[in-house]
Amino acid sequence: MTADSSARVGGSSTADAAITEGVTVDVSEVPPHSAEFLATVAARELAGRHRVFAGVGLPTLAVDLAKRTVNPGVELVYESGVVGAHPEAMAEGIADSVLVSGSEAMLSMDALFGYVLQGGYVDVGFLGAAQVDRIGNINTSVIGDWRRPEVRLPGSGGASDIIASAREIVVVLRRHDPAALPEEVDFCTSPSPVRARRQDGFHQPQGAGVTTVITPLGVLRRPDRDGELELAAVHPGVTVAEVTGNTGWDLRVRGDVAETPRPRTEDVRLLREEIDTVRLYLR
Amino acid sequence: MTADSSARVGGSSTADAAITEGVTVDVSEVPPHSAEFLATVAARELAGRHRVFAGVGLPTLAVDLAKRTVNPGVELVYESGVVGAHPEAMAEGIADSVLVSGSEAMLSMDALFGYVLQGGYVDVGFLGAAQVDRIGNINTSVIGDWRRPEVRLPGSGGASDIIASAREIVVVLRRHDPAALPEEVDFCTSPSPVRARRQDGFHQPQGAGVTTVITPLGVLRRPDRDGELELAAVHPGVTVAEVTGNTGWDLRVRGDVAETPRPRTEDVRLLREEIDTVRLYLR
Amino acid sequence: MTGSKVTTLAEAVAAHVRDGMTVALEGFGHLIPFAAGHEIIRQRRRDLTMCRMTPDILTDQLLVAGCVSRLVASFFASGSAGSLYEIRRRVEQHDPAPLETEEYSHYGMYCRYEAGAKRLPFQPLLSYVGSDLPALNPRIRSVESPYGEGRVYVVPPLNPDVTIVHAQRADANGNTQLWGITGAQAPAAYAASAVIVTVEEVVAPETVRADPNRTLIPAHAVDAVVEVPGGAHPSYAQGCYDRDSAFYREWTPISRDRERALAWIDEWIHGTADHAGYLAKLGEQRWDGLRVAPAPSGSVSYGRRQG
Amino acid sequence: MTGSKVTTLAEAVAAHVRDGMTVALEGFGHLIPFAAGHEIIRQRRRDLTMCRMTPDILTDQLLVAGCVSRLVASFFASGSAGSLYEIRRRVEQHDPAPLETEEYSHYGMYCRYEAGAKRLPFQPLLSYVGSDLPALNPRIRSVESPYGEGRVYVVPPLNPDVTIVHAQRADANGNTQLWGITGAQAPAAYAASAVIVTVEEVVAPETVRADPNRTLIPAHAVDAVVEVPGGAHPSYAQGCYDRDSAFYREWTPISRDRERALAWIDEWIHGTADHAGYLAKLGEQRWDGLRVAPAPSGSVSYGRRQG
Repeated sequence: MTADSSARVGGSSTADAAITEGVTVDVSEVPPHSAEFLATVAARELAGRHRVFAGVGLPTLAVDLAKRTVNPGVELVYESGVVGAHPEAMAEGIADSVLVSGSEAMLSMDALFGYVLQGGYVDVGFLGAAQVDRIGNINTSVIGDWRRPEVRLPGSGGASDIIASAREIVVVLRRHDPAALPEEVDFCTSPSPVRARRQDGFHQPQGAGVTTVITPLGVLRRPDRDGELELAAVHPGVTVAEVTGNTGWDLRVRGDVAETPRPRTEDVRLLREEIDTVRLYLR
Repeated sequence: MTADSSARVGGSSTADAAITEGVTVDVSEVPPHSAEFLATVAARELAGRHRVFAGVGLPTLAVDLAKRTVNPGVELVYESGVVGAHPEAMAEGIADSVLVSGSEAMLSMDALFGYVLQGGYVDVGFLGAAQVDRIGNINTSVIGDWRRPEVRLPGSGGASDIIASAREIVVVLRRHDPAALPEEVDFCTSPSPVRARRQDGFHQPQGAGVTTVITPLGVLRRPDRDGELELAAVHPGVTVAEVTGNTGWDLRVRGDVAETPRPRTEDVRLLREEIDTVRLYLR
Repeated sequence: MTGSKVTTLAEAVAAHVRDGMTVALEGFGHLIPFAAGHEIIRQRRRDLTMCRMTPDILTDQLLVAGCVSRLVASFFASGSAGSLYEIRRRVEQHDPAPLETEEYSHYGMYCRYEAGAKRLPFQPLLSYVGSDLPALNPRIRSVESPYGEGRVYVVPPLNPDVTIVHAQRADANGNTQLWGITGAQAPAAYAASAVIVTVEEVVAPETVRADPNRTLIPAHAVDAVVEVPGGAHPSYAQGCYDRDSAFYREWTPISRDRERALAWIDEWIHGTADHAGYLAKLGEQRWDGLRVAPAPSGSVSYGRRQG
Repeated sequence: MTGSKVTTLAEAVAAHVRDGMTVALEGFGHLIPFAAGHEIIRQRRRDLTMCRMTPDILTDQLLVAGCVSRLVASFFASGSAGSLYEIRRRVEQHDPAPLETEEYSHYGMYCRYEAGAKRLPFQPLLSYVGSDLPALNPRIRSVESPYGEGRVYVVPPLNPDVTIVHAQRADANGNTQLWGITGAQAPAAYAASAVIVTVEEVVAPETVRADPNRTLIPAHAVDAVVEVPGGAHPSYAQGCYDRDSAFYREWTPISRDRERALAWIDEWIHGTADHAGYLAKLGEQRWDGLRVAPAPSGSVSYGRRQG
């Protein structure tokens, strides 16, 4: 279903089969921790999805790339109310005017969060995070004690609304270490359905929660709504032990762990020369 | 404050002082039960009011007349979402296209009922009714038992929403007899605040409920939010005894009961020749 | 969900409306989907639960034709033009059969669609305190405010199997734009499992995308798009044609006599192959009387980034 | 409530914004009322409770200037452009003073305005089950659904003393039209006791009335109308000018250094008499870089009855 799971382990120089149908193409040597690499891996997650709710930051870049490569028909939805964006330039944020001009619908925020999101129309919610834990809880609020935090993070924004109602959540992390992937988040902004279920007597959210976490080292997946994140793919040059050693819990490793296909040089070219020409996200 | 309360009893031939400032004008001899008479009396209730929510039927006619006479600045609001209507022709109903074209705002029904009405922006809700009782409960649902009614009336429409939140309610009745003005309504569609208060523990509505009932015989007023309707004015040629005898409870008569000023011939001309030229309401 | 959803009304109704379904046909005085309702009559659907804030003549006709056994509504008359006699006969005399009704105020009904669209278990509103409506309708319930201001009434979600609406225009994918009175169309569409949109005109995607704030129902909520000019007659489409008020007046005596009403259905609905046939029968002259003069909105700019 | 409400920004702020008030300045990335916020700084208001879904640079500036002691919000960063360091200093180091915050998700915050506008005691939403946010914020509570699906979280109404919004245009009475991203402006305005609208252009009533569906805030909800071209800078006004993204990037290092931020406030806000002065200081050349090419919405017709 996803590009990763169909890829072979072991540093093949042929790129993602889902894109190239077996044709050998040039692959890029950008390092796995680069924004180019992460955005390309993230973009491939959108193959075959109908409707994506893109959060602030790297997700904006990834959905732009996906629309130009693996899924030209993907419908981009933003919390600002934009539905079916057709941006003529890269969006510098989720409220950029280029997302509005030429879009298919500009809804009220009540319709966007109420009808589109709570109504169950979003297939993938695409979020950034400071921390994601074992069962897929997300922290975007504070590091440390919330009464006097070490770091005050941006907070929920739409994230805790999105996780309750999007069919699934894909997270992109720019770090992979035990602080970013702890056994349990310092603060749970956006809960896993596993954690939601512990709140007895509450109407349970329909979403499956975090199913995929893309990091600079690999791709973690949580295939079971009730389960935990496990290692599904490692990036080229990264060992399984490196990943498990940098994760804050005893990370389960799939038997069929794959190697992430490298970005095509064309993906990197698109990101650098056509999408993020101002280097807003490609820092 | 209203035209009625400043008028003298006894069939004066000078018309409504609030309109003519003492100048003698021609008055019309249309009978008090006519739509022309009722609409004119109703229109005068709108002098000095900012914002009127006009219901289906005779209220539509009355607000049109008011805007042309006693209150050109009155803002007309309709449950269809129209705010600040400037109709070029008489509206044939509350969803007529002439109310929309050239209006100041065309809101969603959620904004109209939620923001404008519940938000407390409506000064007068102007409704028709089949029955109004002693404390100002309104029935627009059924005559007889609601499980198998003798007459199935239109139901609430917006009325039970309006009565909860409009500052006050003016009702126009086309009959005055104990069936239309009973001690207690057969079915309470739109409750008086007196009845609402009996529902212990409920968040109480902000509206004062029915303050004025205009009938073919006279004008009843309920000046106190906690009180009952009492006779404030009789129409020309109608005796106090006629009104009390045709009311379904022991109607209190105000000490200062007035005689309703007749419509001006100009009011009747406007209604017939400029407003309801198709005789939709002037039946 | 891109790709054309344009189809015929006969196909759309055959595909999405089945006997026994709960069907919302919304449009508050304006843009009432008459053509679609008439097609439901032509296809002789039975036992529908009909949801409409204002049942209007359309519901009276669907009842006469035997399509509807249950009505969820908030106003049981025909705007300014009087009683709907088929509804009254059913309710007052159970003639020819009783009609089950579920009754709200306008805002209560609207809030049911809102809760349905938003998948909320309930929506609070300020109405009904002291009213007999909650006693008549056990689905109107109350909850205690956790902030200490007492109890407030709530209504449950309404999620139709199918919602049908009429609009001025849509693109082939279903991005639907309407203006004037917008009624409960958007929440009723989002609340439903399937949505049919009939429009005065199917327009190019560029036309829709030039003014995205006018799109109230995006393509993702729409299953079928049908171009049906005049599809709201005898109601109206703002800017396209006016209400046929004469027809509204004519319906009262027709509706009062069940035999006449049945004959009307036979002649005007079963006797015409489709809405184009209905309009042809209506005649060019009558249509001329409904034409409106243009009143342009004017254009605003959305802007394009330069360079 | 007819009659012109047109005034100056200095007068509008002086008349409606007083020390200690709860003030909502809404605009979701788009149409952020920067000019009005800057005027609040010029008038040296103190101890405000600031309500904004996305505090953005505007809140950082109001904090630097000492106007705000409490923040009700749902996102504490500056869109794609990184941290708001004054907010972080206040929260993390209580430097120069602690900042009380009340935190929601975006939809929670929106629903607070909705409940405020509709005078509902609470509004339910599907968020927060399993989240720590309700533990952090005791105003997020829950109620049991009376229809049997369990408990659901609710938020209470938010009713600011003043709401200030910026829009593309309004007439002198205050009928306000905006397009593009419409954010929480309409419910935030209806929820407030007083409303100031700043606009790119005060237009004739006929312009507004030609397209009534674009009016999101009618005159009856508006107390003051101020024409402030460029009033959203460095944010943007769809169709009028683009976001000054360079400024957004420049703010990060300014904000990181409190002394620099104070100097910026002195130079750019206290050092200019009004927004026209601020724009003049910004310079024609910078403004040229924000211009957008026209992208017309096209015109639709509302129709006029004939005869």
